[in-house]
Amino acid sequence: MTRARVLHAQLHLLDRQVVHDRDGRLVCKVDDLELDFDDQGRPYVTAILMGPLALGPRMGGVLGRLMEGAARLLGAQAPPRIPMADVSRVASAVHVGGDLERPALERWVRTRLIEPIPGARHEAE
Amino acid sequence: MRKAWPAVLAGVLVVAGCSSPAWNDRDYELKAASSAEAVGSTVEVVRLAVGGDGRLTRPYLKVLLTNAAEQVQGVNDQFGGVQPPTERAEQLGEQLLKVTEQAEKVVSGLLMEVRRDRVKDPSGAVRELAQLGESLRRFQDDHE
Amino acid sequence: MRLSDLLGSPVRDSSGEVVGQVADVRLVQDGPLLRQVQHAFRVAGLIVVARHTGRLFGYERGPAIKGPWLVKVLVRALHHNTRYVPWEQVDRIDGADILLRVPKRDLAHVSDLYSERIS
Amino acid sequence: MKKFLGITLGILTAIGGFVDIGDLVANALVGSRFGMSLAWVVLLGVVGICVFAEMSGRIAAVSGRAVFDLVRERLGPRAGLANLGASFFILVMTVAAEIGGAALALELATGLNYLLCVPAVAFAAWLVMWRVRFETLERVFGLAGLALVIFVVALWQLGPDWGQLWHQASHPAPPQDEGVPTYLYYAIALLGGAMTPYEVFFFSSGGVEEKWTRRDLSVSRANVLIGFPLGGLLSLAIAACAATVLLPAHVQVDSLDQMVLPVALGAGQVGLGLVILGVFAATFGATLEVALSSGYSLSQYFGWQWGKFVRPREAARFHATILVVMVVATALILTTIDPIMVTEYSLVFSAAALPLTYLPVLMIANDRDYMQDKVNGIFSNTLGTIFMILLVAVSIAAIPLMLATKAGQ
Repeated sequence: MTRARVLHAQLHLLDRQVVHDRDGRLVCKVDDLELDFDDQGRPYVTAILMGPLALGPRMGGVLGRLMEGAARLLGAQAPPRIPMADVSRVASAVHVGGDLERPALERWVRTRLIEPIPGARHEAE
Repeated sequence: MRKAWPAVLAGVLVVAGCSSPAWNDRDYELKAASSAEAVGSTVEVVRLAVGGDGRLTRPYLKVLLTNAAEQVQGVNDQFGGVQPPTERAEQLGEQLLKVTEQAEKVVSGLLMEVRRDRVKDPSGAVRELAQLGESLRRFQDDHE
Repeated sequence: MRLSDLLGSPVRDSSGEVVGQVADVRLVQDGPLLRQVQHAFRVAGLIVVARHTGRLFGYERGPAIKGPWLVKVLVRALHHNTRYVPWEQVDRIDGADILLRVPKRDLAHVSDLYSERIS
Repeated sequence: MKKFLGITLGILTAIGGFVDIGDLVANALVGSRFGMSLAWVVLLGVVGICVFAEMSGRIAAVSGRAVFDLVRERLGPRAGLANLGASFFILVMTVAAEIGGAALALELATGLNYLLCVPAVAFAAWLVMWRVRFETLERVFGLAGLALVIFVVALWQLGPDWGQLWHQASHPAPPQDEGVPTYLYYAIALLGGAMTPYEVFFFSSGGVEEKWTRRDLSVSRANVLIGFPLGGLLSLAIAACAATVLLPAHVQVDSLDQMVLPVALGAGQVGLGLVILGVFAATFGATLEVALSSGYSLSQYFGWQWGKFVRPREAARFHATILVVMVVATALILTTIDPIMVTEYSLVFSAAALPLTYLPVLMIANDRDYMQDKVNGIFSNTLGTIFMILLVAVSIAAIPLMLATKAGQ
């Protein structure tokens, strides 16, 4: 058996770009990681967390609270998560598979602001 | 149309610390010297442009003269607004304003000519501007 | 729990003396199976810095980042007594503090992680 | 020809750095006050930006990550946010100034008040960013900006005293009537202009837009080695023209119309036409470069989908950022603040933020996890370290010098 892969969480995972495998779409940053304990009481990584509710607490201070508060005001309750089982490769970016819902802000900006402008659905010329 | 410009320039000069009240003679003298420098710089630009009249387009010359006229006017308003602390300073200020107000008149006169058609007597204007520039520079050198 | 709950937490040894704070968490991919396809990344240990300020920028990993020389020397000098604490040496997490079951002098230096591997 | 078109990204990037509206006037001002005695700063700036742009281009080609990805990844969310805040503020101010600059160029061509041109310029720039392909954009405005080569021609026609220009350039000290702090202040402004962070934001993101891979490393290098020295050459030619015509007349340049005067005197009406075209193309190109950079940096910090390689609806937050920046910048410039003042201040502020951008680039260019076998060699690392020390010194000195000299008065 090959030696198990070793990563440093802060250095190799946190704040890296998350890229979708299928179409190369940029998804988010690794804003935080979710941990759980196995049956021997040792923590392991279960999911990537994203969005203001994950980044805000890490940022701390007034700005962090502001970020969290704004997200909660808009109806978010928990940060969106990507299960680690969907992670296919960790390199200069974290590659993930599976079906992902687009973030609320992206959807809102898209339908309210960008799509009404002519040409939003076309390739550039 | 460009009424805002002198105000902007004045604002900039305030920020740059030029329009604070003059505390003493020396301070006033330095303000006079830097005003002479600013007007002198503009006068020389106009001299070069008018001297090369045949090579410049009219819209360009018009823009250049408009900006120059506003600049000189701005400096004059600015310096004229500073209270001279003593009588000696007052004389100095009047001496300078005589030259800079002359410069303002010449530049705006040239602007009128260009707006109408073109500079009527380029070589005469160049001579006059050169004289103004010379006396402003001498003033600056004497009082810096 | 989140990873950020561990990062920056103060670490105390068995006698209650402050060792430093968590700068990074070492993960090894030998945890429980996730959806029967791959192993989870398990927390293998903590990298603990004595100093409150500054990041390690990856210069604790011997072979992966070598230069530039001056930056490496500066970062290493700033964090010269950085320690590695295997998870087995962690006793419990008490509020924000992480308590160890060994005394400070028994802790390994972070550079041992890599000298070990080379031999 | 195709090979030549491949380097327009470097040319456009360099134009935005060396001859955008603030630098056009700053170079002429420096030439008219200090002659060529600050030429060494431009040369230093060319070397510096080449070193770091090469690294960021190489990182983009090998790993697909652009500069602000690296800033967030290596500095973490807090220091990254500090850099983002400072950079974004500077970017918005600079977009405003560039729009103003392009409008001023139109004013010089038509005599129409520049404020009337501002909305049209801003709308045209936004439309280009919304609809035009990245390659087309970079080619059209990169090449049109080359009209500024007329400064080199004009310098020739002015028949300057080359010996004296050389004498000034080879004696790097302030002239008699200028103080050392003022001299250093302008040195920092020129270096800040040459090495503005948005050049590497734009250059590395542009590499990703063009889908560079390892095979394009030589393209990236050619872009760097041709584009930036060309920008430096233009900037020196502008200073030399001013030193030839305006320095002897004791003129201190402070506006665009004064800055193009030497060309008009040296190369006549055709020259005047070309220089106005060049100034317009350079400032319009810089508008695009800076506005896109604002979208790139914000999106890369938060991990949003960005880029013109996808349809606008796929990168909604990126395009929304650009739209908002353009609206705010237009409103700002319509308040009649002087665009040239704006960039001169922002140059100095950006000088203060330089290390926060270039340090992560230098670190990641050494990281084998990113670069595999393409990590920095001794040459890049030595130069990179020297410039890092220099930039730290500059960033500490920038703001005190600005206050001490009342912004170079």
